[in-house]
Amino acid sequence: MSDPLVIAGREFGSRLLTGTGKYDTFETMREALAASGSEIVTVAVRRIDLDDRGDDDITAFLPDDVLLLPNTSGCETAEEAIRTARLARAGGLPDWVKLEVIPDPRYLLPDPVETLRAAAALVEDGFTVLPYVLPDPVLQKKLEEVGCATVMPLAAPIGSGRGLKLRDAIRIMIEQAEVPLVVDAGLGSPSHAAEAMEMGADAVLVNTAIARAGDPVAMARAFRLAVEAGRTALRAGIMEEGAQAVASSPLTGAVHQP
Amino acid sequence: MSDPLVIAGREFGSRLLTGTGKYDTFETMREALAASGSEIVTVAVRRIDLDDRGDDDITAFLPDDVLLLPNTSGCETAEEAIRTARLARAGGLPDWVKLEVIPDPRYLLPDPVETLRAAAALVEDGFTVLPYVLPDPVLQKKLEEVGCATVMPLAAPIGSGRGLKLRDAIRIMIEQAEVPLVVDAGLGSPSHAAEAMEMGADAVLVNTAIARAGDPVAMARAFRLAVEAGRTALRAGIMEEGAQAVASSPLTGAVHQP
Amino acid sequence: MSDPLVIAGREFGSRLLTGTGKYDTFETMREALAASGSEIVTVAVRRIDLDDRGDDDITAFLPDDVLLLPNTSGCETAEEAIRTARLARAGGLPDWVKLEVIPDPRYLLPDPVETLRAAAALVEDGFTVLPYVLPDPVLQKKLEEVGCATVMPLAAPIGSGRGLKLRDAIRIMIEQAEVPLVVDAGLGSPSHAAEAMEMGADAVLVNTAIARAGDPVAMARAFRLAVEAGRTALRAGIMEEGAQAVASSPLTGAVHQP
Amino acid sequence: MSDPLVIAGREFGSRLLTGTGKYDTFETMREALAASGSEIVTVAVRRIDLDDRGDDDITAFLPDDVLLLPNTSGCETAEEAIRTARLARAGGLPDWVKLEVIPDPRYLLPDPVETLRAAAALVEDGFTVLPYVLPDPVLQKKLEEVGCATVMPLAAPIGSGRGLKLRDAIRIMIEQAEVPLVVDAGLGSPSHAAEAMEMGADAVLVNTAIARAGDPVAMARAFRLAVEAGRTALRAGIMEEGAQAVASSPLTGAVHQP
Amino acid sequence: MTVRVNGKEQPVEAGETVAGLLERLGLGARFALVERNGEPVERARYEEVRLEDGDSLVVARPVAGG
Amino acid sequence: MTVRVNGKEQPVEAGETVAGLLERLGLGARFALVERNGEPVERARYEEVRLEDGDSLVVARPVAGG
Amino acid sequence: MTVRVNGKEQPVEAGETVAGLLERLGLGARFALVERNGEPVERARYEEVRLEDGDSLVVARPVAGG
Amino acid sequence: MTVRVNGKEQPVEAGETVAGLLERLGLGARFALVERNGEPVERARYEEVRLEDGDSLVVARPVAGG
Repeated sequence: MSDPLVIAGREFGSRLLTGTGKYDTFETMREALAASGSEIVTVAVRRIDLDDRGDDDITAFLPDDVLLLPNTSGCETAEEAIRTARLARAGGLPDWVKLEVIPDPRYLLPDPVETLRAAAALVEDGFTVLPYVLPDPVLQKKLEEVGCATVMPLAAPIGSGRGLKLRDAIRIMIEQAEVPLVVDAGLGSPSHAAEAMEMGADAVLVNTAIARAGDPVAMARAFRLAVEAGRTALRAGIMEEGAQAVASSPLTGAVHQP
Repeated sequence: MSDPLVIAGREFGSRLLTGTGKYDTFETMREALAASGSEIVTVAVRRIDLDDRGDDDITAFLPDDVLLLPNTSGCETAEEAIRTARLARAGGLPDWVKLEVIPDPRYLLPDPVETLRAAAALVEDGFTVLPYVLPDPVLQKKLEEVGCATVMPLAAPIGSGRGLKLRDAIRIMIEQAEVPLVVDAGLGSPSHAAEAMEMGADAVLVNTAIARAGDPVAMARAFRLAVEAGRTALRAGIMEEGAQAVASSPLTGAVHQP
Repeated sequence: MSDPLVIAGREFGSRLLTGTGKYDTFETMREALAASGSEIVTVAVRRIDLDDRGDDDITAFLPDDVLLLPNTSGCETAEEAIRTARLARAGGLPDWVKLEVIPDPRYLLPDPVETLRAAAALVEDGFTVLPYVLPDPVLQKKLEEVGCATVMPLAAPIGSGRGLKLRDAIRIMIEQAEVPLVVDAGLGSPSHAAEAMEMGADAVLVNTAIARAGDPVAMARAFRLAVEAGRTALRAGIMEEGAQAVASSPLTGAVHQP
Repeated sequence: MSDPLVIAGREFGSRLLTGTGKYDTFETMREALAASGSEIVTVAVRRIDLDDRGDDDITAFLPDDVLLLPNTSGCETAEEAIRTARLARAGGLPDWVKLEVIPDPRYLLPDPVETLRAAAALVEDGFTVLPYVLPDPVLQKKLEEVGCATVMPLAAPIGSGRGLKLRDAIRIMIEQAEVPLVVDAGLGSPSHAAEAMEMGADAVLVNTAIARAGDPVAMARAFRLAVEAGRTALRAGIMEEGAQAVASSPLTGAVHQP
Repeated sequence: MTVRVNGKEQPVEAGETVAGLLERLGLGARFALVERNGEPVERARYEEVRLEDGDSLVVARPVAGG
Repeated sequence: MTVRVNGKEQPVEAGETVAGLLERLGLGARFALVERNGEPVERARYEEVRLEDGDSLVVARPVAGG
Repeated sequence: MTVRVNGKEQPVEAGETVAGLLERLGLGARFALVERNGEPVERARYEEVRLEDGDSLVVARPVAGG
Repeated sequence: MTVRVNGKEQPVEAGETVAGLLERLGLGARFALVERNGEPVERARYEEVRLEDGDSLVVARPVAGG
């Protein structure tokens, strides 16, 4: 049966969003994105260094049928994020934005106040806004109220691969979510992604765990399978955890019984 | 690339073993087994009640191409388990046995001493023995020494669905395993199965989590995907967990930078 | 050796702060507070119901030598919290305030934006402000910048007794704290409090786990011991966790060795 | 109120057992043992190297009023352990023995079969036997049946300091224990010890975490406090963990309410 | 003349002080916190501050809380 | 003559085989496992093995289990 | 006349368009994003917008990121 | 005559006791545990037990351990 992810009225068949960072080559990235089945792919926006044009144009390696999602990485204030989003849109990127406002270079955690401020302004300006936040159910409600299209809490510090360390706060966000909840950052392996989906996350966003795997293409496929496994399990109805042991074979009629 | 599970020289394409207990109907069981892709399926052995022949013959609902694995559930001593295994073999079931010796009806945990004794005798008698044990790396070595074909530690009490609660002991068993390590009992959801496979388990055995799901057929499929996801990830090389945050976007060249 | 907790220049011998809520009787509360050794004790502020004066005056049961810390529980906006704090101070309570701004009655989680706004205003107005927050290292920095005397992240939802569920975020807050970090809410047992202190929290605040214990007075003593144990361990230098086993007895010279 | 630990009919005021291994000096060990309040102290038994008498006689540094508990470390079979225990007793050490049978030098995990065999023989020979085991509730019952005075499951691999990693199996052992349950090995910090006591362990045995601390004497005191905290909490009645948040302040009568 | 205390009408005599009102309300012995027309009243001024017709008062106190 | 099957007396005719007994018990179509006087009977020999008076039989089968 | 591009002086001919500049900079083929004097320039207008002396431009592009 | 102590040959005088040997080995003051020909020797009998030619002894002691 069909079970699309719906963000801002647009349907997506895949619940695995992927980033394009940290791949060894664009060729590997292209193959991994294909293997992931991802339909939403993030990119960053940076100045061109005129003295060093650097590597090829990433857009040449991105499938045409995916939604490019520019992020505002590198921005430390609402103003910088708004400026970056508007530049990306004017230049021909979609009017969707993965909103990141990260003041601290050490822990790379998002700023709740600036993120909320930027989100309100960008929604006002016609953007479809997907904000990246620390798991905070109260902030989630505020972001929903200003019109964000999703809320994207981190599972653990970005790039750490530690999994759902802040599970208790994310569980509350899932319970009360009114727009899709996307777990973003910190997922290190497919089992982490499957757990997030089983908990009821609407989607997950993965970058480092795929890009830095020994074999990124195989790992992309593994995450694709895990996300589908977790979503399927949620819909199939997962058994209740019990404290007690319960036999799976009959308790009577053993061969030796008189 | 091919990556078969090899037990006692026999190759299996699927790393998901399933039990047949606790399904509402044999029809549902048949569909779920098919959806699971499982090639090894456990059954129990019980006396026929002559006054109440009970339900249909389960074998009529089991695919011909799977290996039926009789278990010794209900046995509390080595002798009872040996007797049950020999009866099953003589009557036409395979000479493979899932060895369970469980003295305690409350916690349903296996007896390490009786299990070892029965394993040695059954191997001697020509059986391919797959013993069910509490995670115990020293017992594992003894079972390998007497010639067991796998060792099958439980993740958590059977039927509890609590997942890899005894992870630290299982990790050691995986490190030192010389025959396939199958995580059996206690896995409650696909993410649990994926984690076991990512840790390096050779296979998992699942029953209650599938049979008692809201939709057992869909859940069987979810476990199949999760086992493949976990195995694929292990072979692809999972990123190291880190304590620190690491950016997935470039650290320089932000739009606002002078 | 002396190791006082210093908040806003004032020294406290005890690192266990306690709440006064949920005790069956004020007599039990008085005994428990004494057993806890606590030197900072929270109270709420509420209107007097003129038709039902209710129970006795709590202040009659509070030791003279503790610092009464009025909280702003019941406030859903910065304005309500500021109003409550100013009323308490004018009426003779200390100019210290445990700042709580909690809009949502279901999860009882604090509002980061309103809390920051109220904190800035109250510091401006001469209060010593101890804000209660979800663990958020970026918000912590903002609260420190506006002059808060401590930051008090919750370990888990208030009253849940679940312990350090948001450990990873609290660990970062401890690493970067410039004012005392007090773990507040969610600690269910002394081992939770000891763990928080071992991680480097400067203090913990406990209410429900003591007040709702079978024997609140004994539990207060248990928390007192645990906080001292955890703090002492931190200063004594806790061993590194290892993945490997390391013998505690000599590896050679066994009796049976030739 | 008095709450002694009773092993084999003998009462002990302290529930913290300590080992003597891995201290930098015997002087530090002596002070740490005193600070721990421990009344049961383990020693190993080794051949004297006639060419190198080695350090001083440890017994000169051990308080007279503690029970010396010789262990059988270094023994890989039941026979070796029995021989070591009998030599220790004949030479004037107590007829109590911490039974360790550890075949594998890498993981240092005990052998369930040999340990059971040695335990039965030593009880028969008049010893008070305290066996060291992997957490295994079925083995526990067998050890109780042959007359062991305690059962001592490890929390995690010895020397790892990882804490109660095998919590689920230990919880079952505590539920069904008929002789004192002592958590031995793997506890890395006082909060680990407090948690074990809160779970209902009768005592804990600690060595590495104290001996290898930056300040072993202070750490010994910290463990003493933590064990008392955990035991006191257990007896005081620990609150139930809840999934929901529950306010600790009144829900009505806020100042701002009309 | 009358004032409102915690939302309820209360008759008061001309020139009555905050302290006097608390006394009459039986709150003299209590640790009472007083807000008058939205502004907190300093405890030190309970004896001085005289109520006026139509004043709106909040009378609160510390209670058990976490 | 009689034998015991799963603890219950069963009359059988002289020279009846295991297969015959299963047939009479309505188990012919079933996947039956048979133990005779404590020893398992090979399926291949169900037709040959003749019961004797006083034999004690266990008749079992595979059932759902984990 | 001159403009600043990403902080560096660049000589441009009078009346040169954004598209022309990108071409001269060898960025014609690139997916370039352009901001002029703090305001983003719509891609559709790269051909129309004529640079003026002293303009300050930012030229950016999408890059790999998470 | 000679005995083996912890695997090493040791000359002893005829009739020497366990206690005497420990003394000569400089272990008199130590908390020594003694096994003779595979059997433990009771501390109370160190003074009585006389060594014989070819005896095999193990001399051990308590050491630091967990």
